[in-house]
Amino acid sequence: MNEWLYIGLFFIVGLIIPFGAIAVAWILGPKKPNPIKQSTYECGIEPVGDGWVQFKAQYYIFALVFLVFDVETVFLFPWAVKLGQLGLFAVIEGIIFIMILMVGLVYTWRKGMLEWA
Amino acid sequence: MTGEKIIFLIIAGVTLFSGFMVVTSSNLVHAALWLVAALFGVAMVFALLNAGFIAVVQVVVYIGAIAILFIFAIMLTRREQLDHGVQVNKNWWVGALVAVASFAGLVFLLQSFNGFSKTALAIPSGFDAVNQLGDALTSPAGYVLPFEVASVLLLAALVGAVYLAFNKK
Amino acid sequence: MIPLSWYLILAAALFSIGLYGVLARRNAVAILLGVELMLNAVNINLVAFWRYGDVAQMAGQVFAIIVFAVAAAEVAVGLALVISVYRRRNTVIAEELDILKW
Amino acid sequence: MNFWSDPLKVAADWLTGILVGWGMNAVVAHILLAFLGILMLASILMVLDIFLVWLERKVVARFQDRLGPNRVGPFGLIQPFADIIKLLIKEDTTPDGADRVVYNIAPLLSMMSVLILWAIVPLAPVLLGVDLNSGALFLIAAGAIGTLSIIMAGWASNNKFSVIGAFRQVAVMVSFEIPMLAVLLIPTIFAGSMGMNTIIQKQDIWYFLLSPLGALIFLIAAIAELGRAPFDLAEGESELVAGYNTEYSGMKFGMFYAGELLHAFTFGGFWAILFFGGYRFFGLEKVSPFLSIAIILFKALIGYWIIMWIKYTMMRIRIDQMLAFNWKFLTPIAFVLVMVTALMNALLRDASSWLYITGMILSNIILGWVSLEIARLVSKKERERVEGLKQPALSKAEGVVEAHH
Repeated sequence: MNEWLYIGLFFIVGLIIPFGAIAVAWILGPKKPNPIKQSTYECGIEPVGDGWVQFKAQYYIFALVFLVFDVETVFLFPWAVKLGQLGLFAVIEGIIFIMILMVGLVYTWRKGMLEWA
Repeated sequence: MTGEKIIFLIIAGVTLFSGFMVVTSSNLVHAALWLVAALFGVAMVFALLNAGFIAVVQVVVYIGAIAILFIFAIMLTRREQLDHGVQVNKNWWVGALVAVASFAGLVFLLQSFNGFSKTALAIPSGFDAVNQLGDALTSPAGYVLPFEVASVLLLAALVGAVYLAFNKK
Repeated sequence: MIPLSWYLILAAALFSIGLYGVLARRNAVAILLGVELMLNAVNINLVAFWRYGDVAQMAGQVFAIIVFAVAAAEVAVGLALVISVYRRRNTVIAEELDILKW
Repeated sequence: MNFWSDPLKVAADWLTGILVGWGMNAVVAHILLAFLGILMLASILMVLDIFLVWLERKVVARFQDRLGPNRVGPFGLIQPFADIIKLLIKEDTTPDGADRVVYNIAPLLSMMSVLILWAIVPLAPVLLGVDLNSGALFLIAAGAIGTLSIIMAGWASNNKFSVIGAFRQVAVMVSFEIPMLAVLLIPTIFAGSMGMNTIIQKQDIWYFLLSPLGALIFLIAAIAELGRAPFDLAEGESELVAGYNTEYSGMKFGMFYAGELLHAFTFGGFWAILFFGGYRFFGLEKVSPFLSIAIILFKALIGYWIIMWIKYTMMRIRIDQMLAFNWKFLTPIAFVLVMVTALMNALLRDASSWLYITGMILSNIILGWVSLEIARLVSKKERERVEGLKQPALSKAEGVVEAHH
């Protein structure tokens, strides 16, 4: 518990410091808003439409592949911590685990999903 | 009222409020960001329960990956401005009733459980949860099979999701 | 020390909020957000029972990790379904996906 | 136990004594002191950050054959302070249609995600912060909060460039998190722990020597995580203005900027901790904690310098090339490296340490060489394919030339 108290304090301090800096800037800075200054910046041209644009679906596929790999790799950490004290059996387990993971990567690759275009 | 209890109450309040905002906010991106807050609250609950590894994994997996995926999906599926319409279906009050009933029922059932208000023993000194977890996940007497099956499950999810989302007709 | 009941009640409340979200929201993505809350409530219970039971028995934490994997798989496939439906029907409102009625 | 050998404990005991003497609860006094200590560390980091701005500008000037800031104060040392005063008194604009709450939280989270990393940095054997037993994952968890802050900044600005820049940046950051996670397994395997302090304590021989390939992959992934050149496509100026922070001005922009510099320095530090022995340097760390702090800061500065060197030498890579490089090259290598390392570790564990080290280095070199050869072969085929596509047009043009002759 104790160590998490310190981590919590770090989170609080990590929020206080930038908040303080921004608050000081807010107090010191001028505040003279006008519609032109407030308009969104599109290289000096009048903004067209709202800020939302249609996205490439490819962004989603990369996030998807990332999610699966992320979870799988996190699983490997307890295995890696214990590896020094375990025999070859545990190593083989981990290798099988990674191999199954790589099958997914190869499948995505062969389907052409890792291409950006 | 000890310090630990006060911390718990603050965390629980934040978590439940964020959870409530997830199911009620009309802007979906806001709902996803409130979900992040709720997940972070749950991570703090894990930290309070001395499960540091689980707390960190919660942040890595849920906030770092699942929340990002949600936001990407919301941005991909928002062609018309859905944000201002009615966000609940016509049976929402049934949902609310079921939710309240389930909460009451769960508390009623749990209250009859004899370990309901027991307190935790101190963690033995030198206890390393990550080490124990490594043992449990790799020893044949432990959870090797779930460990490997989880890998297969995720492989199936990847293959299925890639096929579903990007199979061009 | 905090009694076990506090954690269980927190988990039950979070579960019920998630359940409301699943039952009441129209948008399919929002329904999945509710499911996430429910899965997290389950995880709180699992870890709480690990802590309040025999600490050397890692079953609670192992199950919590398996739930992470299941949640990841659920989100991946669920959102892929939503996107797939959106591409065909141009909607993510669950009520409008009624083509199987006929 | 004197101030020279354990300054933190001596100072803390002394201050706790004073506070308890004033009638304060011992636990409250402890927490208050921890809070003040952390506040002090974070403030020192912010001052260091100001210094890093100067350093970066000086170094980039040297790389580009210029002088850099040299007008305000000796060697231009006062220049960053002048910059900060400028940032402080600038008007803070919020664009129309911005989501104000999210817009204002994003820079806070961005800075926080960097500052909390220092919670697990061991500065000296007795100056630990927290020796978290899941330290390696904490690194990734903090990165996750940084990723989130970028999405929030981009989305809340209500600007097309910001949104696209944020999404590109996030796509790259999350992609490169996978090889980073994978190579974090390697020091974990060697040390048998994820705690940063344990990793340093177990590092009798630099892990860089045991796994040079792993260290290299970590560096590449760290640069991508930072969004610095050659992976800085979020701020491809010609296409996306300044990326996700286009609409930010004044101190809020300053937070993103300072956060990036401090992040680079911090990753230099983590590179040193994971692969170059952290605060250890031939037993010098046993002399005094102050010397240990000097050693780790020096190593972190070297790491930071290498990151800068790469930034100002390489050109920006296109997003498709970047993602292809990650998923088709870096990720497979990282996972194969983990498998090879685990296997070699199990096989050579009982062998003599010389055999162990030689085996590890050889396996790394062979793996690196084989993967480079494969990449070369594939790219040669790809080149031939592309040239084959061009061939008809080319031969036609040649035919025209021939006819003229």
